[in-house]
Amino acid sequence: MTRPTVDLRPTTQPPLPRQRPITSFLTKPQVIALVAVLLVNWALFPGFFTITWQDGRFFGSLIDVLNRGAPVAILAIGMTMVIATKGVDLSVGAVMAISGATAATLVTNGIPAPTAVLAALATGLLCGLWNGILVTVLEIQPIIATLVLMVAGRGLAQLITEGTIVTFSDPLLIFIGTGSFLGLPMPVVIALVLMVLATLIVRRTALGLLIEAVGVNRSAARFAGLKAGTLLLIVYTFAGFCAAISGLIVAGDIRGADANNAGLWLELDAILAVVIGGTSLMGGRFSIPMAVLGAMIIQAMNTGILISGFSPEFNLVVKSAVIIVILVLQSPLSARLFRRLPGAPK
Amino acid sequence: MTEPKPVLEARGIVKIFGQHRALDTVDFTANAGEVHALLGENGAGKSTLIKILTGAYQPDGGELLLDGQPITLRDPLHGQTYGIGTVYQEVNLLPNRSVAENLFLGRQPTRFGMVDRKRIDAAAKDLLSRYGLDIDVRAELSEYSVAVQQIVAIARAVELSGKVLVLDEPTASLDRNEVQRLFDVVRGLKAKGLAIIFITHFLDQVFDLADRVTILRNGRKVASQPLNTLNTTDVVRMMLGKDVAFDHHPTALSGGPKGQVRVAFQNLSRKGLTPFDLSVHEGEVVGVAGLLGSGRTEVARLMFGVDGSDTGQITVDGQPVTIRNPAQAVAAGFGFCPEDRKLDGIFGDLSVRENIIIALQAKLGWFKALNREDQVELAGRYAEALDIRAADHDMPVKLLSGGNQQKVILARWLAIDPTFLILDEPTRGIDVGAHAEIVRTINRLREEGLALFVISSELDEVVAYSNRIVVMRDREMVAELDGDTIAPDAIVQAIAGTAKEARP
Amino acid sequence: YAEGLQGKVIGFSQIGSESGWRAAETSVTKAEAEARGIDLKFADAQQKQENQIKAIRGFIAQGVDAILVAPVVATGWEEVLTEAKEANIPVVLLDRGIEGPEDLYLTSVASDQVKEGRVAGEFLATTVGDKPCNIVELQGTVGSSPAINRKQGFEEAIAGKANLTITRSQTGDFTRSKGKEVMEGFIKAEDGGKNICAVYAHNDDMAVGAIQAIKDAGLKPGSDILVVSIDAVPDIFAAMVAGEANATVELTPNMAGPAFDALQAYWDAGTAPEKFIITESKLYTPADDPQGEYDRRKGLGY
Amino acid sequence: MTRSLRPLLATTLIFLFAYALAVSQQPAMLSTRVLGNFLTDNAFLGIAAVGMTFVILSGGIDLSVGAVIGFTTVLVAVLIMWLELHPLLAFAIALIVATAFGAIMGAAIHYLKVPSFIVTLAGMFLARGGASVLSPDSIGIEHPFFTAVQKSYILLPGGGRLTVVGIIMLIVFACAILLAHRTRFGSNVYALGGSETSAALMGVPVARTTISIYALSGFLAGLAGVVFSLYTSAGYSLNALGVELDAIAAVVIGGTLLTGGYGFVAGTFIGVMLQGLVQTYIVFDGTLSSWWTKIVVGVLLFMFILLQRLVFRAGPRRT
Ligand SMILES: Nc1ncnc2c1ncn2[C@@H]1O[C@H](COP(=O)(O)OP(=O)(O)OP(=O)(O)O)[C@@H](O)[C@H]1O
Ligand SMILES: Nc1ncnc2c1ncn2[C@@H]1O[C@H](COP(=O)(O)OP(=O)(O)OP(=O)(O)O)[C@@H](O)[C@H]1O
Ligand SMILES: [Mg+2]
Ligand SMILES: [Mg+2]
Repeated sequence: MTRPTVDLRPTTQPPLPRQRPITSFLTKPQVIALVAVLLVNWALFPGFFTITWQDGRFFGSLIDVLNRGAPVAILAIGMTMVIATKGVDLSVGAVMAISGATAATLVTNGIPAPTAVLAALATGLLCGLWNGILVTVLEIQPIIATLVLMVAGRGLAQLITEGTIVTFSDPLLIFIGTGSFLGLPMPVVIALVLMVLATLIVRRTALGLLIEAVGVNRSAARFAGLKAGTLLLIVYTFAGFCAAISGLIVAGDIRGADANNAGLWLELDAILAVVIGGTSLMGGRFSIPMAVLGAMIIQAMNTGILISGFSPEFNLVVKSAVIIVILVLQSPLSARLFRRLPGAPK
Repeated sequence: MTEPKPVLEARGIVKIFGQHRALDTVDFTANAGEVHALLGENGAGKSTLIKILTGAYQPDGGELLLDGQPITLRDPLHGQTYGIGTVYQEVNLLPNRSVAENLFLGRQPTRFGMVDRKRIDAAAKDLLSRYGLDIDVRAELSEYSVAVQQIVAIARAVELSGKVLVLDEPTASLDRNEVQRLFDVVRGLKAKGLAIIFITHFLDQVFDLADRVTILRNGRKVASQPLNTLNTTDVVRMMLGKDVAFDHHPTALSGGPKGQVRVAFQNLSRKGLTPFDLSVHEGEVVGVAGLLGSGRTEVARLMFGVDGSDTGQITVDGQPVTIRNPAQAVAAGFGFCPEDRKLDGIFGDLSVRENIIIALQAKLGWFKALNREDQVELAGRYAEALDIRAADHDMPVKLLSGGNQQKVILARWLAIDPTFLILDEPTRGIDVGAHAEIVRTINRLREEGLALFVISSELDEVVAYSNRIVVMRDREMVAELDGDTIAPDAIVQAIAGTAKEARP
Repeated sequence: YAEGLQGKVIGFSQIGSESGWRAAETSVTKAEAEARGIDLKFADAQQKQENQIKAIRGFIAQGVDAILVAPVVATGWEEVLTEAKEANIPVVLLDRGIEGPEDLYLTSVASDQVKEGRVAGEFLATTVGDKPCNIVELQGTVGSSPAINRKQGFEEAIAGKANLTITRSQTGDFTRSKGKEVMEGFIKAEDGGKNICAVYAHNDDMAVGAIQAIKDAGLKPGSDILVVSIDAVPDIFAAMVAGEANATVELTPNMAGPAFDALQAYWDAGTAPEKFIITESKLYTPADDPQGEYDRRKGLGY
Repeated sequence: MTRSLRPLLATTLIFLFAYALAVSQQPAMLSTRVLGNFLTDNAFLGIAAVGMTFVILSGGIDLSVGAVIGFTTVLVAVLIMWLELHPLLAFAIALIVATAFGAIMGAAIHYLKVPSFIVTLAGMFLARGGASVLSPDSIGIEHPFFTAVQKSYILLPGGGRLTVVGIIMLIVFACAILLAHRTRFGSNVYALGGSETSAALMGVPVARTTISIYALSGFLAGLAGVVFSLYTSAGYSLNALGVELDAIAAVVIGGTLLTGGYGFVAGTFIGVMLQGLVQTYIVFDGTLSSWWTKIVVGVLLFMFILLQRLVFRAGPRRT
């Protein structure tokens, strides 16, 4: 047998994504679901797709969907990788509150905004690291490990703000939440950049594969010489970092840190987005862009409910109905039906 | 012999996975009072056929008949109600439940609606004693070795089989004594008129036990006839579709260790495991023999850093190295094919290609990603070198047959260009062709200067490639054989030593 | 203050800290207790009634002298308050009433939530006059009693006015961010906000969010779209200073003060207080020295 | 067996130790009154946690329990107050609805192959939404039956009360312990948690068991809702918000592994009591602000898990 000598050429072409024809992308259940939800919105409100240019930025319901979906999309980017390792992070909502509280409190105490932002991101990293340590070093099951911070984190955030809504008028923080770049709201820009960067980092390096390997079989990963613990630490830390960004956006958006309500229950939306995006809660294969798409589906649905004029008692019922439809669409059962359709890809 | 009486019959069975025809119009008949061996290469479709016969899969074509009546089996439970008991290839038991419960799940005796634990425990103890197993049946199954689990699975299936007993590679992890004991049980059942279907890659066992043989190749039946009309060469030829230069009983290697010391373990120990010294040279294979539970796997895990050692030093090429976890072992150029493939080896949902390159990738680090071309090339090379049969290297490895999965793990370690390779039962569940291939590969690797540490329960096999053999008993290295002293008989004597059996 | 309450142990079961107003109520209560020398046992229920019941049971087991409760819902208090009564511990309800026999509690110190809504509605009605006006409503948490009552009061106030209609109504969960998001949706759905003449928010936090949404849409809150809300937290006065809010109805965070006074009178002189002590629902507009109000409230823990 | 009993033992010891510690700080906590309150106040949580235990033992999770409790209270209130049914009839209807709801979720999990986390999350939205559609407003229940139930309790020496709801919880635990450890159904639940494929190949009726497990969880959540409505005499759509997380925490603190297959119903009981202890202690202490309450609850949760892990780790590893 000849020994392989592996020469390491710089990766010129995208390494993993398989060349799929655009049609197969369009027949993905997620894409169909998104289009369907958007069409329903359009039917409810004919001006839904209208986008105008106003005060140097785009303006319209579609932009609102992107803008309002951005925080959950950012959470979902971090959450995707956590879920890919067979974990879950319930604390992201609380971490959002902590990060917003940190930035707002520092800024109102006269600390320069860039420092405050960095500090907020650092707290997010720390929170994520804490989760990671609980999961790897203490080997606590992820749901419970992150439940600790979910419960205590909101308390910490309130400790920072002393229970009040800390209002600020710092232009940098406000810009993060409500500014615009090339006509797009900053949250959208941040989410897009983060999505592209995270996808590139994960797919151009070996990280993505290694994360998937850990998620598929942690024991085998150990036997194959993978540093599973370090990977998990990184993944949870990154989720904390994403949550911190989201927290900054949400605080900047309302010009204040609302420790009690910022990010409340958003962890569930983020998990839902990831699952709708096709990443299994059992770990393994993941896709960041699809998770972001999942977040957009959820937001399109929320926006649709808002403009539909239903009375708010029906919100949750409508939401669950849409989720159920998407789940049924995604299930193997309907996949089998789909394959029978002429023209659908094998 | 009287006219054979068909019990379970399959006619024109077709099973399609995706675009792959795993079974193509296969006929199969299991007769009462007959042991029917089902043979074929890895991936030939044996396990798939079994799963159809027992109700785990639904066929895409063809029909099943039980005692001449057409039946449709919804699921294994349904199969059980017809008296079809099965041991599937991968041990399919519940690691979290007690041994007794594993034996009686689904048919626990109850009193006033409550499960009668005492009776179950007593019955389980009684049942296992027939297989020479005297263990605490209330302990969790996962506390026992693979071999014990295998026996439990067999005992369970035998109890369930009123008409048909299906054994898919039951002997893969058993030692000689246990195999003999199992065969005694099977012969007893045969005498009672059961139809027994038996899959194995050990041809001598086939000739020892079976009356009739059916051979599959690439999902098609190539032959089905009484065994007494055949000899080994015929069988192998039909299985592989060609003649192979196959030396079934290769002679021992002569000559001791070659080259310099590659790795040396000094005074390595762990709670309960007697400290040992061992050095492996370049171009040397150290074989390890011993009974089940004698501590062979434990030594391998210790060497690879899976379990932490209490004492001891390790040197590689004269340089001391620290190995506290597998990552450090891989960095030191070690490779390890673990015994439990499903649990510690394969990444079921990842592709064949990714499974092959993963260790290399882990060794290279996160930022030196192998690009797709390199991956394809590497995977292709090793798949070819080890003759891995997969329709496509992008398919999930869990869809491969058991033997091919084993080869994928071997390929993974070869890909890192190791200096020292630990193989724990590398040929378990591997077909004759591949078996010979792996033995040849081990020999070739040795010739190329690799140092190997190979654990195997097959004495013939150990003899075929080892320069030196370490014998273990009661978690202690008790003997070392080398050069001309290596012979199956000598090993058996060393193993026998004083204690007969060493089991938890 | 007199000796009366010095050294008394009083348990306070608070709902939680879900809004700035609630935080202010907690800190005012603590300050009032401290000023009177009361040993206040504080229990936060994290918005859950079951936690409040547990807390009250704990207070009873501990043998406190009196119990203050800010009930999260109106129903479901009979059993536990009966227990308190049997233990001879007087109970004072804060900021919301309950359904049930009145002899279960000493008194209830609360605002009239329906009236708050009515005051807000009447303000809008007089401000708009005869002009047609489409109102959008930001409701509180679905099912919460302030949301229900403030909606009812507002509707009562505008009932007779044909020119005033509520065109859209959604929940903003009492939070700024939801208030902003919902308002954004309303603006899009109502022709870029041109069809909206006023927004009525069930609390100031949602109004603050709505103001930002209006500004983001290029409209002027306070003039293009009138903003009316309830609570009188500092930030709404800041908005008034900037001319971005038109009115708020005060809900005082000092519910404990009257409660303590009632307890003192009860213990000192044995006088049973009035059953319902209604706090004032005062309307504030930009004419009422918003800057001064802002400064006065800033330190209260909102 | 002894090995898997270890976490149960650990949890019990931790509880006793924590209780002793609490009593040393707040001597008033050592009374039958407090103990009686533990049972009464945590009855609905305990009952829901029993259902959650079965779900988690089978390797799933049920996020809908809190919402089902809330929904049940509203349904019961609507049936009694608006339709003027007798409470017992209303309870029966509510229990049937809750059980059917659980069964449907179980069927969706099994047949659609969607993770339980997501199915039950959708279930949670649906039940909460359904409750607020039925009546966003809280509905007080006035019925002689309710008053009678609330007035009946066993007086313990020392002034403690063993109430009807407390007794219901104890009965549920007793039955559940038998169900989990002494019946074929129980074995099948553990089997599913150990390995679904193996269980299927060993002849466990996977579909039926899965559906039964979620139906059971739905039933117990419904029962918890009934208990909740007895406890508060009211139906309210926002009742029992977030109780699913408390239930999960109780189950896990009780030593059941979230990955399924290992654990004890009795452990859940201790887990529930531990949570009650923490809350009672915080109330007795009475000095914690809103945020410190959250932090302390989180830190204590962490400490219990940590202690448990340490005890767990001390045992021998599997080979
Ligand atoms: N669920 C599945 N989906 C797709 N392909 C499958 C599936 N199960 C088996 N196969 C394929 O069917 C073929 C037959 O597999 P099977 O497991 O029956 O082989 P086998 O004869 O038992 O081999 P071995 O001796 O290695 O156990 C293989 O090519 C395998 O990859
Ligand atoms: N950490 C440990 N503590 C106690 N006993 C142990 C420990 N590790 C292994 N054993 C026991 O030591 C014995 C050696 O097991 P090991 O798996 O190494 O044997 P083996 O020779 O590889 O057998 P097999 O053929 O079953 O793989 C077994 O009886 C096992 O139960
Ligand atoms: Mg097979
Ligand atoms: Mg071994």
